[in-house]
Amino acid sequence: MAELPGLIKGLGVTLRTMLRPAVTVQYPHEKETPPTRSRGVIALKEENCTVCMLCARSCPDWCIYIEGHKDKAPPRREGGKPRTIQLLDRFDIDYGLCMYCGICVEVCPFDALFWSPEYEYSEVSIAELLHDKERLGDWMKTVPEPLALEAGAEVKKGAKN
Amino acid sequence: MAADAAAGEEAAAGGTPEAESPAAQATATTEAPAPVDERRQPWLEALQAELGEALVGHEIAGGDVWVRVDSRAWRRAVVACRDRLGCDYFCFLSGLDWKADVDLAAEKVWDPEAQPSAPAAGANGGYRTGVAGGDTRFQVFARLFSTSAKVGITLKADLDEEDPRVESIVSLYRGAEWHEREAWEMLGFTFDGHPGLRHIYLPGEFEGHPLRKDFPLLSRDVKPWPGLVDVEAMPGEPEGGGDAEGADAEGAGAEGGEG
Amino acid sequence: MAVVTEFQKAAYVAGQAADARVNVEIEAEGMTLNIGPQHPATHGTLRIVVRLDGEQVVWAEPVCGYMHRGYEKLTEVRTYPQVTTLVNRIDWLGSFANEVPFILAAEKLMDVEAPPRAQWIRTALFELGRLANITLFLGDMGVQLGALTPVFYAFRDREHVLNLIEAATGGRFHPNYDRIGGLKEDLPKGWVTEVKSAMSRIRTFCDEMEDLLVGNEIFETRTRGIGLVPAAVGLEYGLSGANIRASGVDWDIRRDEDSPLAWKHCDWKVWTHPDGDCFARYWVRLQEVREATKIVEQLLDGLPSGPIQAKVPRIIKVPAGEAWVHTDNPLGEMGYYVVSKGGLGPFRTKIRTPSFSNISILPWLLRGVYVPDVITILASLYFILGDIDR
Amino acid sequence: MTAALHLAYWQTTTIKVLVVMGVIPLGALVLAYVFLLKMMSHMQSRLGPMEAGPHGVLQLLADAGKFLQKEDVFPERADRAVFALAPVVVLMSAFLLYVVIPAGPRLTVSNLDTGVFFALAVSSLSVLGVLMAGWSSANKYSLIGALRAAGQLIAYELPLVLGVVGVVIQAGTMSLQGIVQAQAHGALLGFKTLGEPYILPQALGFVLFIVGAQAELTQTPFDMPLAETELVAGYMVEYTGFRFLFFFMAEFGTAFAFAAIGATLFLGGWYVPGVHGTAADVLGPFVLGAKIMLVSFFIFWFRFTYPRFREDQLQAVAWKYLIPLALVNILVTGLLKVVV
Repeated sequence: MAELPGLIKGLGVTLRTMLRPAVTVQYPHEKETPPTRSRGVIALKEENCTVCMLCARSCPDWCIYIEGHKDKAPPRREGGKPRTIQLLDRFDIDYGLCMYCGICVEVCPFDALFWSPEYEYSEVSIAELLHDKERLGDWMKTVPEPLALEAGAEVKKGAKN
Repeated sequence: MAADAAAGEEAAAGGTPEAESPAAQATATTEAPAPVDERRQPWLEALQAELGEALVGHEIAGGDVWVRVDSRAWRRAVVACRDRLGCDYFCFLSGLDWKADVDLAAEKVWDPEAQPSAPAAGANGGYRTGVAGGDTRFQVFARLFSTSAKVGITLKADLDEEDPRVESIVSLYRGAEWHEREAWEMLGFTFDGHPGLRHIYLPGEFEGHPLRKDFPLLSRDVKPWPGLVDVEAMPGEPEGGGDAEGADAEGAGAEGGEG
Repeated sequence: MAVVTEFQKAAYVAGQAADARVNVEIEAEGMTLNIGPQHPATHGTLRIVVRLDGEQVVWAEPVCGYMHRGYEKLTEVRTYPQVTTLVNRIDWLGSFANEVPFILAAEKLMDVEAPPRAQWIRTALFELGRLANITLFLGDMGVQLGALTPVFYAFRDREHVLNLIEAATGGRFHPNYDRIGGLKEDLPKGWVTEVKSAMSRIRTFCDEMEDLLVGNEIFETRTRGIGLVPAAVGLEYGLSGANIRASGVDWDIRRDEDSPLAWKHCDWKVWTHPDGDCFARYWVRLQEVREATKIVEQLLDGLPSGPIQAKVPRIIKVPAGEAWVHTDNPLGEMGYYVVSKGGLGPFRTKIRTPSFSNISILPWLLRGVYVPDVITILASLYFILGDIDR
Repeated sequence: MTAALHLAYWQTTTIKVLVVMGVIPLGALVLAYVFLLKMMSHMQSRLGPMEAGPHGVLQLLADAGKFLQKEDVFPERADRAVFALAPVVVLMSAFLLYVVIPAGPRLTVSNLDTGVFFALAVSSLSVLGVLMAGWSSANKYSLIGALRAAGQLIAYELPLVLGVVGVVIQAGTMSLQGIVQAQAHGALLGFKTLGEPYILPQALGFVLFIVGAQAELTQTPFDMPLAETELVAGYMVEYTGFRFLFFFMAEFGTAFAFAAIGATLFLGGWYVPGVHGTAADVLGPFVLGAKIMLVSFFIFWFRFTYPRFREDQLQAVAWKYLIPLALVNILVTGLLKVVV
């Protein structure tokens, strides 16, 4: 069987595509939902943070700034000794520097940092990309539940997301 | 990879006792000798026959072969690889600076078990050199590959610290031109016979050789490390008491109490 | 002593002149044309100084470095886990494939091996990275030759691959999913079925490209016999991957080397083409995409269950030693020569990127061709700027 | 129109000028919107502009507004007078094309006896503007683009003209109005009612005309002079603002005009079977418009599907294939005319 010339076949491809609906999404009006695991923005659960500085140290870009102070807290049990705790004064992430690698979220031993797939936080001024701990805390609302794993995955006991 | 082969890689080459660092020696004695690599051993023997005295160090480990030659025999070694071993593919050429990086202390790369002391001076002027050994600060190394035998080889040569200079291999492998330019620019090696050593990545007026260990990385110097402990002590407690591990341990204790 | 040819001298002088930023001069003997640094054909900031006689190139000299980020130096001040996020950015289209050889080199030095499930997933994502990278090439080649439409199809169908990479790793372009001894986390539920449908889409895309471009007579006249690379010359310049397979060299690191990754468990074919011209390079990549979809499907069909992380210390210190690990990345042979002194980070990392060697052949290859062919050849060699400049 | 209303010469001239002035931007807008913005987008699985007006119909007006606000930039070493004049010359050639296109039995600006000749002659004027633009920009890309354009336009003028000669022979007139009438009164295989659109007897001529027009319009696969991936935009690389707008309008205005000439020569122009007299004057423009869109569809369909030829290859296509084919076409048409 003689093949159609390539010039004609090409025209067929474009014509077929034209008659199919477009695949694009009109962004500000409709939005695609990013996958649950998307690394959009880092959320901070302040009460879990113990100012251990692990995230700030393992950040490859040095974009996490933490300050804290020590304080006395009432004992956990009746008649116990008062505990020394560390309280967070400042927790800033500079998204102008952040590479979105997720190492900070991973190293956090106390589940204080989470990824949220939220992505709409562009700013007019680069300075406003520095999110302070209140703003990072607000992102907690958008943190999704971790996904179930694919068949065959090892189920870890007490694993964090 | 076979486990013992990879472990054997840590051991320094048997032919170069002067290159063995104390640590490497220690592991070498405890491990069994790696099995002979049938594909690479003949290569090594061919090069030994070809180069004789000029082959000053070698190593076969972990499915790879390293050969260290005298820098005056650099070009000769490459010719031997090309013509005798059939290395038709030029992979890369670059350089190593073995100067111990005292500057990169615990502050830059966080190391909870950091030893703040500078590395001890070894047998060869403080340079702890790697596989196949080395006597000087600089080494040029290149990797060649034979697409018919599917075997590659890493060639190394020690270069003088004051005037790192070696013959160019551009006339043997045309692809080496850019790699030699890069090594010239990044490490300051001179390649005799190169058609035009000039900057390839950096602007023409750039001074210094960025990949040398004594070239400062400014981005890590102009800004203080945010990982420095910044937890204010409680009144009455000595300043700076809470270091990294302290905070870590305390936090862990608090968490354990909750659970 | 090395023989310095007239051409090399001319190229040297040309480069010097280019550095002096000679931009507009129209002379009797010819004309110097700056293609780049900002130019649609260089998809990035590569500059090519060409000397023209009419429309014919007398010599050409690529000038790179406009995007040099010094990754080799930067790895020296980072820990091993921090390096993966950095090397993601070398070839940003197939970025997952960048982190694999680095992690393998570190694992080789540490003498740990990731469990089979992790290797399988790594390989599948590696091939997805290849799809994300090369499908764009298949469309982009059309744009460089004047056909606007194919690249939109490439973006359209590549999107499904990127969505899959993002769903599994959390990063569209910079996955940072490999860990020493395994992976960050296991695949999300339902991922495997989604991959299957995406793979059939990619195959449909390949068929469309075959109709739209490969079979097109104009495309053939533009690419056949243009930019001929003989195998010996290509190897000497260090061309690798699809570029050298298009010159008839049957060499694929995935098949020929004993790697812990899972290619050896799949049934696939390494395609070569005897011609060595732009058409051959396009054709080989087109077949490679088809093979990659098959590899991914086979891997996911036979995905072993079990853990995805080997036991490694929490603080990773890599024992002293040197390791060279290379893989057949979308752009060609990518390798890391990692030198460790037993610290938290590499002492020195030599990153061998394919594009750097691939375009070093340009001065040789561009002599005597016409200006439009310069673009064809550039497009067919397929480079990513981040991969040249590192 | 002139006969019916008995207007003075200056009045009719003013009306004609205004109509042409209105038709060109309108035609360019319609073509650019329908084909460049929408058809191309859909061929590429996307929607194109959707924000300005329903389905983005006002997008081009917004773009024009943007261009008009832009600074009028002259390159430092440009020949300012020539640089400023070039887009006007190109646009003028597009305007002049409309003079001879009939939109109805009496709707024509000027029914020249040498209409075809005139149209093809003035369409070549744009080469002059392109050369002026390329040379005066003092930019190498522009210069290469302009020289390529000059070579290409001259090479493809020939197949275009020779392709049309067959129609002229068959119709026995060079007046476009006359050619439409000849098609209207022609008999295709004895069926008088449908007329005889010359696309059927002159199919080869039509193909030659479309290819030639494609090249004259410097559209893919013959867009080597623009070649945005190598010459960035060829001769118009230095133009911004309203001067670029001129080029843009000329590009689509000329495409509209060429489609109109094609529709007139090969598809029967304003003629639709069964409509005569005043009704044809009313319906004519719409019929012509529909046929223009049909021809344009093909022109743009090729443009969005094909890669481009290299300069030497497209010269080879013109001289080695198209011109001999055109000559054969003329020979056969002439023989048949004499014999039949």
